[in-house]
Amino acid sequence: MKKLINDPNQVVEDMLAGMVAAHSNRMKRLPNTNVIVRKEAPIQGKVGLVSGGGSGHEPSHAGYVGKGMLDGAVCGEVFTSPTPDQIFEAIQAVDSGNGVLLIIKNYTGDIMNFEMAAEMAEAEGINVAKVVVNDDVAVEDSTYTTGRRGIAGTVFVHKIAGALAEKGATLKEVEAVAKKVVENVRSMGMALTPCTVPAAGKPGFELGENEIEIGMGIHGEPGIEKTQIQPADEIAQILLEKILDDLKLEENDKVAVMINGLGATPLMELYIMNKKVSEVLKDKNIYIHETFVGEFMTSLEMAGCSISLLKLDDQLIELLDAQADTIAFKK
Amino acid sequence: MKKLINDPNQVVEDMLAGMVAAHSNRMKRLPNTNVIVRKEAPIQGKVGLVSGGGSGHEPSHAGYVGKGMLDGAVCGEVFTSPTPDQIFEAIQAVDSGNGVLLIIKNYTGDIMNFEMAAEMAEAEGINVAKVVVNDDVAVEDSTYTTGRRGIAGTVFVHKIAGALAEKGATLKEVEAVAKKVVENVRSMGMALTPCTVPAAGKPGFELGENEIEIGMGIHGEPGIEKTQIQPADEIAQILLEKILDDLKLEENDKVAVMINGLGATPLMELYIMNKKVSEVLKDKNIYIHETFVGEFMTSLEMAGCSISLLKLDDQLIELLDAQADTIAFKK
Amino acid sequence: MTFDVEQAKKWIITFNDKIQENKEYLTELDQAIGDGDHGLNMARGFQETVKKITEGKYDDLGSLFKDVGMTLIAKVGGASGPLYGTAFMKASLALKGKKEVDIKALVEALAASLDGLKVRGKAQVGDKTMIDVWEPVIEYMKNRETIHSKELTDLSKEKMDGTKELEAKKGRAAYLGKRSIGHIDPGAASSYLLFASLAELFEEGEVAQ
Amino acid sequence: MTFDVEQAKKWIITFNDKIQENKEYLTELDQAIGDGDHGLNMARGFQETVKKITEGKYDDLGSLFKDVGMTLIAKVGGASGPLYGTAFMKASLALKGKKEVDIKALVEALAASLDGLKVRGKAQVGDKTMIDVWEPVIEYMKNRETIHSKELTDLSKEKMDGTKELEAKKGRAAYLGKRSIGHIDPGAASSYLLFASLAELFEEGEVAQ
Ligand SMILES: Nc1ncnc2c1ncn2[C@@H]1O[C@H](COP(=O)(O)OP(=O)(O)O)[C@@H](O)[C@H]1O
Ligand SMILES: Nc1ncnc2c1ncn2[C@@H]1O[C@H](COP(=O)(O)OP(=O)(O)O)[C@@H](O)[C@H]1O
Ligand SMILES: [Mg+2]
Ligand SMILES: [Mg+2]
Ligand SMILES: [Mg+2]
Ligand SMILES: [Mg+2]
Repeated sequence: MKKLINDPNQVVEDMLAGMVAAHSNRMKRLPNTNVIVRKEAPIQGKVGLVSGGGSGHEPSHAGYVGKGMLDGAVCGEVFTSPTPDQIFEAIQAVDSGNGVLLIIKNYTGDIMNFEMAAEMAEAEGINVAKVVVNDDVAVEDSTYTTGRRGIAGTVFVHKIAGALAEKGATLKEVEAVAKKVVENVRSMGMALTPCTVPAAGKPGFELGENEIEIGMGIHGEPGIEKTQIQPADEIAQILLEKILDDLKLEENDKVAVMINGLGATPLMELYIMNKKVSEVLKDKNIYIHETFVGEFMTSLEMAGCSISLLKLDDQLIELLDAQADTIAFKK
Repeated sequence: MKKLINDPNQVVEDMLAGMVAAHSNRMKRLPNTNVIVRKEAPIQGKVGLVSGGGSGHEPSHAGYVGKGMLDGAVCGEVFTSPTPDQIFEAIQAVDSGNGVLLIIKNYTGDIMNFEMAAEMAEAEGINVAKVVVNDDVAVEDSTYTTGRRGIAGTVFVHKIAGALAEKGATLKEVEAVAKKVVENVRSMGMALTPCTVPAAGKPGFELGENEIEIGMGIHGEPGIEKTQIQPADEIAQILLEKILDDLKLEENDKVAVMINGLGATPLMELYIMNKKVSEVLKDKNIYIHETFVGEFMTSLEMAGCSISLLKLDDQLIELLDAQADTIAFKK
Repeated sequence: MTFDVEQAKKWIITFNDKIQENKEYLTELDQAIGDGDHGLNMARGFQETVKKITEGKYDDLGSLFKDVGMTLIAKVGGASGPLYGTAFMKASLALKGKKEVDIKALVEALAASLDGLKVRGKAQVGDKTMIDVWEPVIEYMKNRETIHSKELTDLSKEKMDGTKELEAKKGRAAYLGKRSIGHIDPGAASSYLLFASLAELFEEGEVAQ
Repeated sequence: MTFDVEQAKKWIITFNDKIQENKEYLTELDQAIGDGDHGLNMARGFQETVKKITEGKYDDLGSLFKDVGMTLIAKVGGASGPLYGTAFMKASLALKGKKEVDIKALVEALAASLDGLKVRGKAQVGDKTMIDVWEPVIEYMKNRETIHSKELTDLSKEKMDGTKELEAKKGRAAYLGKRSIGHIDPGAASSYLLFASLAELFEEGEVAQ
């Protein structure tokens, strides 16, 4: 394991210190926590938005703290959901009396920890709503199991719910639009290489010289199948087909596209993926309102990518286009 | 070699197609070239800025095409300077009669190709000025040799010269401020892993299990020395010391800091590097005006980073803070 | 035999020793069907817990287990943090104010833990989680006149091994569907260590209820 | 012997064959002290060049070499594109309008190429570049009454090998300083192939000026 770190058990601590040092004009860290909030939090008259999860997905989520997106991000250990007390601190710090929306990715740990935090906040009289993002179509959606994972599509929830909150909407309204995004966003990823959790010291899984994993999770959770490496065009088509099957788009529908790098994938390769994605959508007469290409939800130094499609209506378009001023997402 | 590509010889072509598909609202590709220019180019009354170089450094340089930065970017083959005819096309496309500044990184190939293009442009009566960026302190500066390489500091030249051009300054003025940036910016990088040029099919160099290369170039050119992996704090210190030795900062000087990922380095690790960088500068009473952390000038999927410091005066601060609206850099 | 604060501490300390020893093993189990942090999570959480309880002075089992539960909730994260945390919080409620209890009361407290686990995680026996160890083990302890140390260990181990054949329905392994079959569930493995540590307390081999 | 359009084409075609054969070797040389693209650059450029000139009809050497130079300039990039491109452009000027020339005139044209190279790249003998092959080879050809095919090949090879001991002062290898010593310069290696291809034209073994 070769990494630019000091101590495998201090990576989150050191990262947060470096992040706050870099962006102290925008964000602050709550003392003795791994919670990042907007510098001017809590913002009067505004619903607070809190997201979070394990670290190792940077810029998710602290990179989206700022005007028009999140008010707070709770950073767990690497790939490990943050604990309820930390989430509770974030909720308290961003609540201005208008309530707080928790944006949770659908993992057992995240759900349980955020739920416990919500119970703590409610006990303190803070109004809390929750939205669970489950955009990963690689996983069967079933009420008998955990259901789908939340992956890169989460960033669209931050963006759109954040934009509505910034306009002064109520918690109910912000929650409703967040749920609308969840209903309309689908993603799927694939990996070329594994990644190594610093404290574990070795890769989370193995892939052969010419092997890739289709449907990979963002923590190295196995996907649908291992296959031989294929041309980018074919990989794009596999991911896109699964997404389109599920999202049921029709001609003239409008979408936003996100081509997300998992950490070690050159931007060059993401653009090569987008070539095919844009061609397929054009062929189907689906109108691309905007395409986002870059690293939005990573898995440490995993090589690979995910594709997300968000089906848009007029409200979502307006909110997607609205101003945002965060480290990792500016409009 | 496992990459998200179709054909190793088509990567630049496919990338540009995917890029233009993603960002057609901002940029266009000149027909039958690998030149990207602002959608509304040429911009009347404005000096044009053209940069370029080999591909594989994305988002450099096409990612900086847009308001407040570049007017055009010329994309060569992977790690290979673009050819004069392509550069000439870019110059012609962005010149509105106010002349064009070429921002060149100091590599023999780049210099020769840009010079030949400048000769072609001058023969057509276009006013051309050139600035050569040579910020890499890993390389001895000597008049007998090629001199220093141009690396991530180049992005500051785009930003600041671009801001002045946007204000309507003359070619002479834009050239002068670009040269001022070059005089005041220093960088140095290091690599944890090599990268593979797609058409070459194998890594450009080798590093042992625990080996790193200090002073690495952005095309895999060897650096100063190979050493064993060290804690991030020590690596940060090694790079910073070389930069500070050369830049000769004094107490109360103001700087901008860039912590640049080479492609496969998680943002987490870049922030860990910044922790030490910010501490060292604070200790020396050097004032950090702004810190940029992310991927600005990459080397395909190389793991590693570079640090750049730009010494600022009031003019540079004003221009660094000015509005910029490009894919990869927004202010 | 009775169960007092000292024995409770010894249980947690023994469990922590086993967790630290098996940190890599648990992480490997989790790498196969999860995200590879279960060993790290448990090791971090119980290290802190042992630090906390060896520093603290406790007059009753309830306050000891409360510190265990709170430390786990605050230090572990992931799925196992709220689960183990909830388990000890529930036991703490059941043992509030108790300096020492007989085994029957301890088993009742652990039954409350199991209920808490099931409410928190919504998993049932057969879902390939730690519940597949907890539920049969609590059943065994409830229904026996005497608890054999070896029987307790063997049963937990057997139930842990039994998760191998199951298809995961809850937790991160559920994303694998059928591909989760053939691997032991990491949380079941740590739960086996928990009950094996308890069994070690029952040195004499048999414990009358 | 005279040098005409057909022979010039043959020279370029032979050179291209050698480049394609040695593409990996040249790239490896460049990986050691450069950026690992010299073989790719040359192979791409000369492939295009051969395509261009086999399709084209040429009445004179000047227009043939002009197409060679222009194609290289437009298709290679990097350092080698402008350099080889300039070399052929300069030769093209010297041979403008000439259907065929004697070897003396060819050598004069190549001397003009060398001058062009030196102006473009500002390198001298000893800087560990292609100049270390070009300059002594042109010198040799200029001063001989007859050119031995084998002598020409051997000399270019010797000069190429000689770059191994040098410390690079120009081009990308210069960044390595002393660490460039011990490696053959890739541009010197491709230049050796260029002159070895020329030598093959001089089949009879000796060519009178
Ligand atoms: N819903 C649930 N109910 C009971 N146990 C669960 C549930 N979800 C997960 N687990 C247990 O938690 C273990 C995983 O814990 P851990 O790896 O620490 O957390 P995470 O899955 O968040 O990384 C699983 O092996 C399983 O035994
Ligand atoms: N200034 C120069 N003068 C003459 N030859 C040079 C000069 N700089 C580089 N070269 C030659 O070019 C070769 C490298 O070409 P190539 O790898 O294609 O370009 P790049 O260095 O841009 O990647 C070197 O091996 C050297 O022989
Ligand atoms: Mg986890
Ligand atoms: Mg090159
Ligand atoms: Mg886990
Ligand atoms: Mg080269």
